[in-house]
Amino acid sequence: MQEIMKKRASELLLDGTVSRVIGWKAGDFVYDITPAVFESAEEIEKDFVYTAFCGANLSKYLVKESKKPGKTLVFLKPCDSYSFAQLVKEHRVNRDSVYAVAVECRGKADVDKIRDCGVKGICGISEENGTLTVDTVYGDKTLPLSEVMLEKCASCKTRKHAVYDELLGEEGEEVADCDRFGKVRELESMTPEERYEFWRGELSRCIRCNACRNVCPACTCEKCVFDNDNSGIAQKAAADSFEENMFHIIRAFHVAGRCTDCGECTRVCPQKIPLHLLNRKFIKDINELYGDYQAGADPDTRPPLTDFRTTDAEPSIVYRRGEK
Amino acid sequence: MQRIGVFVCHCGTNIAGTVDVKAVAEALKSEPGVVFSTEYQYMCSEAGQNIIKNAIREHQLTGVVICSCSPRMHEATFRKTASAAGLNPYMVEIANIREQVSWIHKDMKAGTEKAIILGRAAIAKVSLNAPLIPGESPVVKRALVIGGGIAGIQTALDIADAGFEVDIVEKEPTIGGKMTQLDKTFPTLDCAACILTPKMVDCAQNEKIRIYSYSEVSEVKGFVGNFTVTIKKKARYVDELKCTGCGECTEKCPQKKVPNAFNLGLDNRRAIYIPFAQAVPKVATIDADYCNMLKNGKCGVCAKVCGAGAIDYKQKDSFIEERYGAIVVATGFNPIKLDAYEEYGYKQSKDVITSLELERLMNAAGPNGGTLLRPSDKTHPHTIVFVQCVGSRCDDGKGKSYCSKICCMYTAKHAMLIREKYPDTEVYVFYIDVRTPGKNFDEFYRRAVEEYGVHYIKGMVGKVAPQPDGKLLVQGSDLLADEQLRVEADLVVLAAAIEPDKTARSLGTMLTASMDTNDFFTEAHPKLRPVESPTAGIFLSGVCQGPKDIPETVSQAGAAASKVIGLLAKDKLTCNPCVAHSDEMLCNGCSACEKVCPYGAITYSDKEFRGPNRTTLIRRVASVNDAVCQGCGACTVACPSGAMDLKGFSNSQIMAEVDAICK
Amino acid sequence: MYRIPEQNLDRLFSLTAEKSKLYIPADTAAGTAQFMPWKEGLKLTDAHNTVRSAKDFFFPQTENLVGFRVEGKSIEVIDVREETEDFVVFGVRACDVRSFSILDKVFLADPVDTYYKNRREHGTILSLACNMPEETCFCGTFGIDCAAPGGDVQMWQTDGWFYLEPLTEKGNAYIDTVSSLLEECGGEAAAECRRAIDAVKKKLPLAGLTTEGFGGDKMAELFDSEKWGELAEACLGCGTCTFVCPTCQCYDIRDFNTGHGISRFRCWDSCMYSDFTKMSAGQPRLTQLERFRQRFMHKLVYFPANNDGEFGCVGCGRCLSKCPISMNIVKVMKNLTEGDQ
Amino acid sequence: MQVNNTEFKPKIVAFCCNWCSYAGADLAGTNRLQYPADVKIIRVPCSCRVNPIFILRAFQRGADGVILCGCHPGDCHYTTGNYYARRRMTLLFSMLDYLGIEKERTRVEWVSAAEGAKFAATMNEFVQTVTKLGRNRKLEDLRCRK
Repeated sequence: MQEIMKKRASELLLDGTVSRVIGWKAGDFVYDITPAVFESAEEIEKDFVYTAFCGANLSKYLVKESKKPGKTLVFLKPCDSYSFAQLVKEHRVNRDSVYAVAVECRGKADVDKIRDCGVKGICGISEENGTLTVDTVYGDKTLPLSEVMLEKCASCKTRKHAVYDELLGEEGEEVADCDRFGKVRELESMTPEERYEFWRGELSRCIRCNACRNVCPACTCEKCVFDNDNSGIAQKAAADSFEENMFHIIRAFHVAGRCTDCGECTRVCPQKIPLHLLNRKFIKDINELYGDYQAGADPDTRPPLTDFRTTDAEPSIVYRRGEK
Repeated sequence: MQRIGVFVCHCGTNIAGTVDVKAVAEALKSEPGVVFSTEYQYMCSEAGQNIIKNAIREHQLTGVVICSCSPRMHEATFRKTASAAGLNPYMVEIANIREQVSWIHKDMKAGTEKAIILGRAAIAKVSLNAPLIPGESPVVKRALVIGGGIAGIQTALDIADAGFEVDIVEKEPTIGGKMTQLDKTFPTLDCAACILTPKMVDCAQNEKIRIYSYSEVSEVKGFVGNFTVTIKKKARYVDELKCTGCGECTEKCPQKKVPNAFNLGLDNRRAIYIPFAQAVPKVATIDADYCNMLKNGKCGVCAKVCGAGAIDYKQKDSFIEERYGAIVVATGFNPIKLDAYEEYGYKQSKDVITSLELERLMNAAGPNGGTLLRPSDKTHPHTIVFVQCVGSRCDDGKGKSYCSKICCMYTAKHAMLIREKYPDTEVYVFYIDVRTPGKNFDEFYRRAVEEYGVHYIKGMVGKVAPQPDGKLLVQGSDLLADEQLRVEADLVVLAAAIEPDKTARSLGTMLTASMDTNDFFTEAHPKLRPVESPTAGIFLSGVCQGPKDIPETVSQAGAAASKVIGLLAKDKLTCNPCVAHSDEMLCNGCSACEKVCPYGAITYSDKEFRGPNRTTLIRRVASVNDAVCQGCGACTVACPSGAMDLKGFSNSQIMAEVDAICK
Repeated sequence: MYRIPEQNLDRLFSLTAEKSKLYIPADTAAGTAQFMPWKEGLKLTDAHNTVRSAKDFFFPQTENLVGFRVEGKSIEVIDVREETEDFVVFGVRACDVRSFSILDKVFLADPVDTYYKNRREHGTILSLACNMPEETCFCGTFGIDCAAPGGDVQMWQTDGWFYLEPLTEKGNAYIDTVSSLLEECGGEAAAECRRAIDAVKKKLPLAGLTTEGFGGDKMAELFDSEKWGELAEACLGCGTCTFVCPTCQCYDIRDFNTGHGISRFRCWDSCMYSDFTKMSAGQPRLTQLERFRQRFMHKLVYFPANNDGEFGCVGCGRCLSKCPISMNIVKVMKNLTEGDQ
Repeated sequence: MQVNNTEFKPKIVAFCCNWCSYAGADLAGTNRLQYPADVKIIRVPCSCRVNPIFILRAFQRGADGVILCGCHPGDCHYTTGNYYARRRMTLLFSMLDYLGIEKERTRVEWVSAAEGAKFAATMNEFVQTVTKLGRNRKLEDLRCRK
């Protein structure tokens, strides 16, 4: 796959179809891959990679890159393509200046999960047929990819792209047995007290590094309300547990109906806070109350929070839920 | 820092009875920013207002807080007071310590405490108030009426009568609309043409009214008082100014096989035509789909016979741009297509017809010259079945959920007319309910049943099956007798539901006027503002707003006209200054605000901004049209970045109130 | 040198906690390691290092500086400083131990930051040698020996024993408080452990990384390097690297209106943020490139320029494993000197 | 924690839309219908003006309950505002509940200008509910406590 992508990217750069390519660049340890902009076939040849560690969603870089002259090629995994479509829908990315190349994906690995298996001192990792061989300072280890996948890949909803100009590899199918709301349901079935304890435990670890926000393709405000001193709610660090709650509730609310569930927030959190559970709660509620909705799936439908039905449920439905 | 004055009103004993007003004035005196605080018996009295005015001048107040009755009562009064003393009227805030304190709390201590807190909240808010100046926008003294049916005609006539110029845009070659196709009208049974055509002529002759027939609105820009509308005049290949309407061409045209749309395809007309004798304007139109000259250049008969030289085969669509102060939508309705109702055999049998087709069949100017004959074999029908609610009050997804309102009455009319003219004809009406609210309506219906012997059967028709002998076997149920009925009918008439004209949806988008799921235009308030769209300057007339009969349409048309006249009578519009405002530096152009704006007040444009290090950035940003925005604030919450804020009720003001209350 | 068997660790913790507050690195519910106040049953983590560094003990993420009580129009200044109690931090790695001396250079230099000084005086650091360094470790680059971690007491864990060697007065005082659990011993086992670690250190993938090409005298050439653009390109502008970094010491001072007064507090700031060092005239570093460059120039050039050549990095490797886009100081160093070698 | 109900006075913030609910509150006043002084009203043009941030802000500052009142669906002065408010608040309340925060502390109630009695009854009932819950501790900011 990597070689096909490199070849195609070089071709398109050379024939002038695109002026730059957003892709993934190799790092020092196999897993530390950095998103990068390539402007020549030589750069592609040298550093471009597409491996089990290319979890990063490249679509948000288009906000900046697509404003540059010429077309920008972007490689999109299925989940990334929804983020891209949503960005186009919200006029954040100019569709005409992007050449979207869909690439197949069978799930990406999470190096933290590899470490959680007790693997230390990772020097190299190779993948073959779903098995990872990890070369460490302290010897070799093999692990099945399926056991160390990123959370977002373990609960992958579809391997089919929302939109693209060109497809490389095989187009996948929707994942029929995906149960991405399982954990949300589990939390819903707890008592409020248990839920409160759960979330305090998670959110109290937050260091307000803003990685979740800054990586989020739905968070593309020119200036976030939490950074804007004039907004009255600016915070730099969570000085009280309230501020931890506030930041995450409002952030989830601001992306509600727009979040494609790409899972980047959870992937990048240095404190491993399962932030996707907040977004998925909104998605689950929206699906149940206002009909199934997938952000980024189509260019025309109104996001649920800028839409309504006269027959919508009353907010009091919240009180009735959970009563069994 | 603001210099705030606090004025606590006793309201006689209304407030002072349960609130220690002196304590309130004293407590609020020490709030940050407060430089003056006092109380008085009646702040709204002249003496009270003078206290306020004097304090504003003497203490150079920049903000005023009145602790008194509800702002809904006296906000306007105190704003005027402030204004008279040279303070911007929007620097006044009211703490409601009567309706919300003294009148509902008996305990003096609790009441006084709450009054102080409400006063603090008002002080916190006024500290963040900014002077607001209402904008003004000029009013173009001309109205546009879209649609030239009875609704549009009546609205136009009323507006013109008040002395304002008004244009009618009608997409058909003639004005008149659906009513021209009707035979008689309920409940008076007078002839539709007799009451409509004089009004059409009035329109044509009124020098204040311009008629753009065979035209459509193609673009709308601007806002209340200031719309710029592009009207597309479709090519009719006849010079309207030269054509005398003599009709010579329509007799000589060799292309005779054109389905006559005016008669709903029940007979044919020529390729060049005048829809009917009393058409306004009485000008011929060439149907380009059928004209041999236009299709293959072989004919030219009409040009040869036209004494006036009005035929112009080279005519093209032309566009006219006009400015208007107000726009009235009167786009009317159409019966729904009955394709989905196979069970009634509408497609299989020529003798299953819609009610509107029946109107044409019975009309003296119709295809049979007013004699009711079956379309299939031109014989007299002896048994006629009417089926009600075809596509109305449907939950099956095939039809409309609403009641079309007019069908019960026109069916009673049809039944009555038929029984009167052809007493040997049996008439059956299958109905779910007969709905006859309206002056003389129920009496009319009862006459049909009692005097004319029309058979009303409560129940629905399950199937209409054409028989080999040309009869129509109608199978239905009689719910009252609890039995299945089979009627051998000669003619079946379906009361098809009515729906908004297909052009309404695209027009609604152009006007940013909201519509419901059925494509009826939404009124600004269902009870209190029934003829206005929520979008300022857009008014609604006739069925485009909801099903209604002729008298209702005419009265609504008049109401819409009076609203338009009220608007056009003003030279300038004063805008509410408490409107949304977009901070372009924060806006990311996502369009969320635009989607929730009920007034179409938000537009987007690409603007240049200074980027870092002497670069230029082009960004899509929102801007709010102050004249159109009504200040609801829906956009402010839809906006995640806080770029959109509401003047007078800003985020920081509301949060300051929250803080003051919770502290 | 003293020693205590591993199975007695809980007793050591318990005894330590009787005298002062004790923090140990332990696992959170999510499986990440962080320093937590010890309580009965809390176990030492198996993880190599904590996500947040030990700098939190002396320079917490948020800290109240002063308060103002507002009543009507009167304002009263309140000293909000609370008495700090003695505390012991167990299991600090060599890199974090070194970070304290870097922070000292900033906060204890004139004018002395009394908040920091106060905490520093009350803290005793028990360091632990790294038996199994991660591939992301490169403390050796900055002359740090993870086999001899330093602090008030340095420790080795080997063959079922913890070996403790006090290095300072505070260290001796600590040993005294827990001496009932310790037995005196020779230094052989610890020395053996050091040799084993030294062998591992050579195998680490970043063992060859040097500071050559960096330092206070490299300002002009590094600042103007064309490579910054490419390096900063993918940076999200989040503060992850800054906040997990043991040596980042920038903070912002903010006022919080409590409704009945003002709480003035400081909190960590990040040079990666767009409003970092914002002044009335605006931000001095307008693009992410400039902000990104600032962070690495500070650690590799400006800091050594002002501090006798000491680099502002201790090679703990946290930014290597935590950066959302896997850009880090190692990649920056390698890239900037790529053509030179 | 057990709260002494006889002494605990909850802080309640009520956001009322100008056209229906604020007028409804006025009517309650005109008719001298009593409800506890713990309720403090903030006037907003429309229920759709209420940002979830305002609600959290109230809790931060020590409110024990927040209620939003607007025109009945279909009667909004601005035609559609309360429909948006309805969706926003439904989702917000559901999220607060998901975080384990007592759902009874938040409420939306549609009160028309004619429903003074409903306004008073709603407030009485809401104050009672919140009083039973006791002080808001899960969503308060300790710095704001006096």
